[in-house]
Amino acid sequence: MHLAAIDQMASSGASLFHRAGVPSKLLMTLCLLGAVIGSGDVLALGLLIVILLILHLIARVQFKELVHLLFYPFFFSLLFALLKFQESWASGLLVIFKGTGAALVTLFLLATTPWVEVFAFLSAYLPGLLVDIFLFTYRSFFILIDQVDSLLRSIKIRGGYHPFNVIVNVKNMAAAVGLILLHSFEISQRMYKIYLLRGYDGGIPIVRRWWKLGYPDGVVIVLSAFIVIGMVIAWRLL
Amino acid sequence: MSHIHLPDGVVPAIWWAVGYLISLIVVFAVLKRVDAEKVRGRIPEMAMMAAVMLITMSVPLGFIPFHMNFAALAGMLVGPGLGFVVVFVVNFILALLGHGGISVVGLNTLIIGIEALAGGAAFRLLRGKFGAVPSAIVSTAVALLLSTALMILFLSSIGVVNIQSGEGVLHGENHAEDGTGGQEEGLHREDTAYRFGGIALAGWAAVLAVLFLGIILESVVTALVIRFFMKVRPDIVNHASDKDR
Amino acid sequence: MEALVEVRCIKHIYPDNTQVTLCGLDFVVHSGERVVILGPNGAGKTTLLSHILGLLAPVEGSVKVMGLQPHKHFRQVRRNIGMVFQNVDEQIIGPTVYDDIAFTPRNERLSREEVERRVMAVATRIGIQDILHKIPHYLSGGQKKKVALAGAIAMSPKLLILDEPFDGLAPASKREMMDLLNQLNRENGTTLIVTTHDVNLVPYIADTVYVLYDGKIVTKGSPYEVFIQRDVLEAAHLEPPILVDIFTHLKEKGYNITVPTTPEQAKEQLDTLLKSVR
Amino acid sequence: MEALVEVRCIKHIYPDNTQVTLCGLDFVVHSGERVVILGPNGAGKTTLLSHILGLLAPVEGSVKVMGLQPHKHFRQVRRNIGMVFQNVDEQIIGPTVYDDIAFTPRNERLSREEVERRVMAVATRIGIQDILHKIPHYLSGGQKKKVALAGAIAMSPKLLILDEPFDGLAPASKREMMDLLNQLNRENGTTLIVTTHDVNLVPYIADTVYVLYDGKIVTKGSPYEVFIQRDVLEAAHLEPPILVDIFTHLKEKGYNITVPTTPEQAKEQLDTLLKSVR
Ligand SMILES: Nc1ncnc2c1ncn2[C@@H]1O[C@H](COP(=O)(O)OP(=O)(O)OP(=O)(O)O)[C@@H](O)[C@H]1O
Ligand SMILES: Nc1ncnc2c1ncn2[C@@H]1O[C@H](COP(=O)(O)OP(=O)(O)OP(=O)(O)O)[C@@H](O)[C@H]1O
Ligand SMILES: [Mg+2]
Ligand SMILES: [Mg+2]
Repeated sequence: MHLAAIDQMASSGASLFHRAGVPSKLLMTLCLLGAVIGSGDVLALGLLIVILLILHLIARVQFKELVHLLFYPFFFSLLFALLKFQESWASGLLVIFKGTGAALVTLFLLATTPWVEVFAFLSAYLPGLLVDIFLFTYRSFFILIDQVDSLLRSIKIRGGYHPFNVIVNVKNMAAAVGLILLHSFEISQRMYKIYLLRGYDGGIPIVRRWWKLGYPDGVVIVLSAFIVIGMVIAWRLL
Repeated sequence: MSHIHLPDGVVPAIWWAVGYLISLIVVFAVLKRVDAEKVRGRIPEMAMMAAVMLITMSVPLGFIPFHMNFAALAGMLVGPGLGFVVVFVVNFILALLGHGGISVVGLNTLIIGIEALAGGAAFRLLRGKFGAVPSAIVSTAVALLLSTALMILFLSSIGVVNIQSGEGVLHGENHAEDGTGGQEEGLHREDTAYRFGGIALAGWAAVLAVLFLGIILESVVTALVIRFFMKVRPDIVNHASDKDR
Repeated sequence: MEALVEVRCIKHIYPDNTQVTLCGLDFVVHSGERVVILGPNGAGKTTLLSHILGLLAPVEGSVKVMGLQPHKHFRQVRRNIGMVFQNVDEQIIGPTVYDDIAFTPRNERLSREEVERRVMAVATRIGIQDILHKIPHYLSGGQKKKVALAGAIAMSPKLLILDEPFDGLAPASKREMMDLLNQLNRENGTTLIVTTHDVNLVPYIADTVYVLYDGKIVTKGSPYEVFIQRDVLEAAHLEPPILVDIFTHLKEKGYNITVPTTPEQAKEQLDTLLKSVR
Repeated sequence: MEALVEVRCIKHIYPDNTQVTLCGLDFVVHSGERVVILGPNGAGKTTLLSHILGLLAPVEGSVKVMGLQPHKHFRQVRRNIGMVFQNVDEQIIGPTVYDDIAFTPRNERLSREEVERRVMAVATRIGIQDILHKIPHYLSGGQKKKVALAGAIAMSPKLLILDEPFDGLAPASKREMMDLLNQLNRENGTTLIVTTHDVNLVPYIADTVYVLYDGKIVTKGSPYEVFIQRDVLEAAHLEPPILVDIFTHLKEKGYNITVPTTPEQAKEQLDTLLKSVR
């Protein structure tokens, strides 16, 4: 469901970062990822995370969603950090910062750019079939999530929700998963026929005019440059 | 069951690069191996399977504190090779959400993809002799054991986990509950209770107990789903395991 | 009559910030009443039903079912409500028709005999006793709707809520469904809340009609009272049923006539009218 | 007029051995005709459409579209047919509305300018030019139907097939959809094949009506011709539209009257009738 929430933010947002083109945002993402993963300095990383949080603030990403989603990488890096904390505080924190920081970077991309646009851009570089799977998965996800919603709702309304009874739940869960899978297969079979009818012969053609750069792109590109330069300077200083 | 959920920045660069390389090679090989026309016809099916996996991973579909990924089921329903591709797609999308690092998508795909490959292949081999439901249980269990072993081997070989004490893995498994339970109020209570149980046991005993329970659960649910399909749409199961894909 | 449901000026905000308000008149349903909700696409009909069921909680305003707030006392309220959703495919959970009807009774931990008794009673009443052991998946659209209805009334709820129950049904199946609902209302006193886009059916199944439009409950009343308010209907992008349209026209022309519900009544009215003027 | 579609006594067997036959009269559609198919749930309407589209192949009987067998000459036939399915969600493929409408033109390898021109023309005609850059799953039900229609007519097909296009639409949206279809038929000569359960709409959108029942095409004719055959309709579990019902009754009583299509015509008829008998 978080995916739906994030996608909603990406497609309804109107911040500078929402308006910037995909190539410049991908460039920034790569720079930021490089900076986060490559960095060995706790302070620099902490600063970077602060910058990232500010970016999220500017893009008006809902912090509730963000906190939920950051929970995974934070918790995991914490686990790995536990071993490192035995060496030193700094190396433990570094692990946590890296894990959480990298997640902040990809989340920022996804919260400002609809998934579709990301893969539309990547379609130029990835094999067509793979891109198609990503795009179909996107549509399928939203069709299915409605169904899952109604199914869970029905189970709840019909009294099939027992938070404390595992056996009943395993049975109900298998039934629910089976039903959803069945629906999904039937939908996919109908969808395939529809694709054929509508002339699909490999490759969902999507055309975007990436080369039109606006001032938001300028800002994003300059930001990327600053990050790279900043990181290089930080390395030099060490 | 056996996500490693490695965050970015823990695994040395060489490892994740190799992970990406191998999993991409497998993905390309699968997509190229069969003729494009055939794969094209299966894309909606693969996409739906991926969507189901995304949803069951990110929604507490199960009211129980386990996080199933149904990769073995994917291998049985869409075929082992295509199942692997589905796992890649799912992992990539999850990584963009911070669920597992973006740099370790390759490694995650290899470890979970094994479930699709082994589960699908074993199911194909066994079902002729033993029938669909027993084969589903056995294949899923085998696939999960295999990927769990692979995960532990990998983590210990890069020195993240101490193979003698089991530290690290246990917490990893514990987290899996948080993944499902943490998002919805009302499920919290179970989680805490369960976590106490986990802490009460120690070291490998706990790890094995948790893993064992998880493997049994996923095998049973997978088998129930297969049984449901055999009742309602046997053609889907037969289709997937008869033809070579 | 005691008020079973009372909704007062609620406001709901969906996760994506879509705001749905339902102000204007209060939505009040009395025990034993048959209520139909009309309104254009996106008016908030389904949203209103979800609030009554306690699936959603309003940010403003109040929802009361049997004096309780449904989202707070979900279990108590749920026990007294049966629901048929628009898309019945997602509502039929059991692997066979029998299992599906038995879903709620079993989850309520009734004894095996009691479950059996209830399933058989409901199935016989709805006329699906012959397909109890079929797999729901293979049933026709009309049969599926019946199974969903059977599942919803298995615990004899006081209140039955149906979201577009006639959608996708052929005329004969529509009539059958209407007859079933009216029979439930008459014999068991089941209160009905129904949404539909088919205005021509409204006179058959409504004591009271509510019209939602643009965030407000713009009017309520008996089908006749509501359907003669042409300006309100037009503003709400609705149309009066054909019979109401024609007969209010005649009435306005000064003919002595009452507005009929069914084509049969209409024919009688016309016959007597034509005889009298001759 | 040349026959665009000809279906003769087909039989289809689904993988689970459900047999569907459609014998009796031939199903013939001429160029520029507006055809409506009626029949109870499970009569085989959707099955018939799938055969015309070439998605299914009959085990017996023949299906010809423009003289070709659709399942054998799938590509040629496909190019000339646009289709709107009952569940439009499954039909919308493009990641944005624009991409979806452009899907077929791009797959036909039209130039970028030509694609743009077509998309804009179709979107303007259907009135969705403002939502071209939206993502389909954030649209309302009515908007999705329009997007699906836009995608179906992007290549200006000769034949447009719609399976229950009015399902789930509020009255105003139904009327809008009907107007769009009639306009397409009038201005571009697009042939229409439509299934629906809403008999009251049939007179507005049909030149010819086919009734399927129990494996047979039991009758065909103009809406009026079909709807006066009460016995056939009753046997097929159908009902005549309310207006037809009432006015044929009056006609049988000996009044000099023609059966109207719209409530407006009906009122006029009644007014003159009442004046004349007075
Ligand atoms: N899950 C949801 N998330 C966001 N917005 C929603 C959701 N469900 C409904 N809405 C929005 O709320 C408004 C009311 O929707 P609702 O489904 O209640 O209308 P409705 O009257 O039932 O329409 P219909 O006649 O088409 O069924 C619409 O604008 C709709 O887009
Ligand atoms: N994919 C399928 N597999 C098996 N049987 C099917 C399938 N699709 C339809 N049928 C069966 O074929 C018959 C005709 O179905 P069809 O969908 O063509 O009816 P319809 O006239 O379109 O009904 P409705 O008005 O409910 O849409 C029904 O008995 C139905 O159960
Ligand atoms: Mg609704
Ligand atoms: Mg149909």
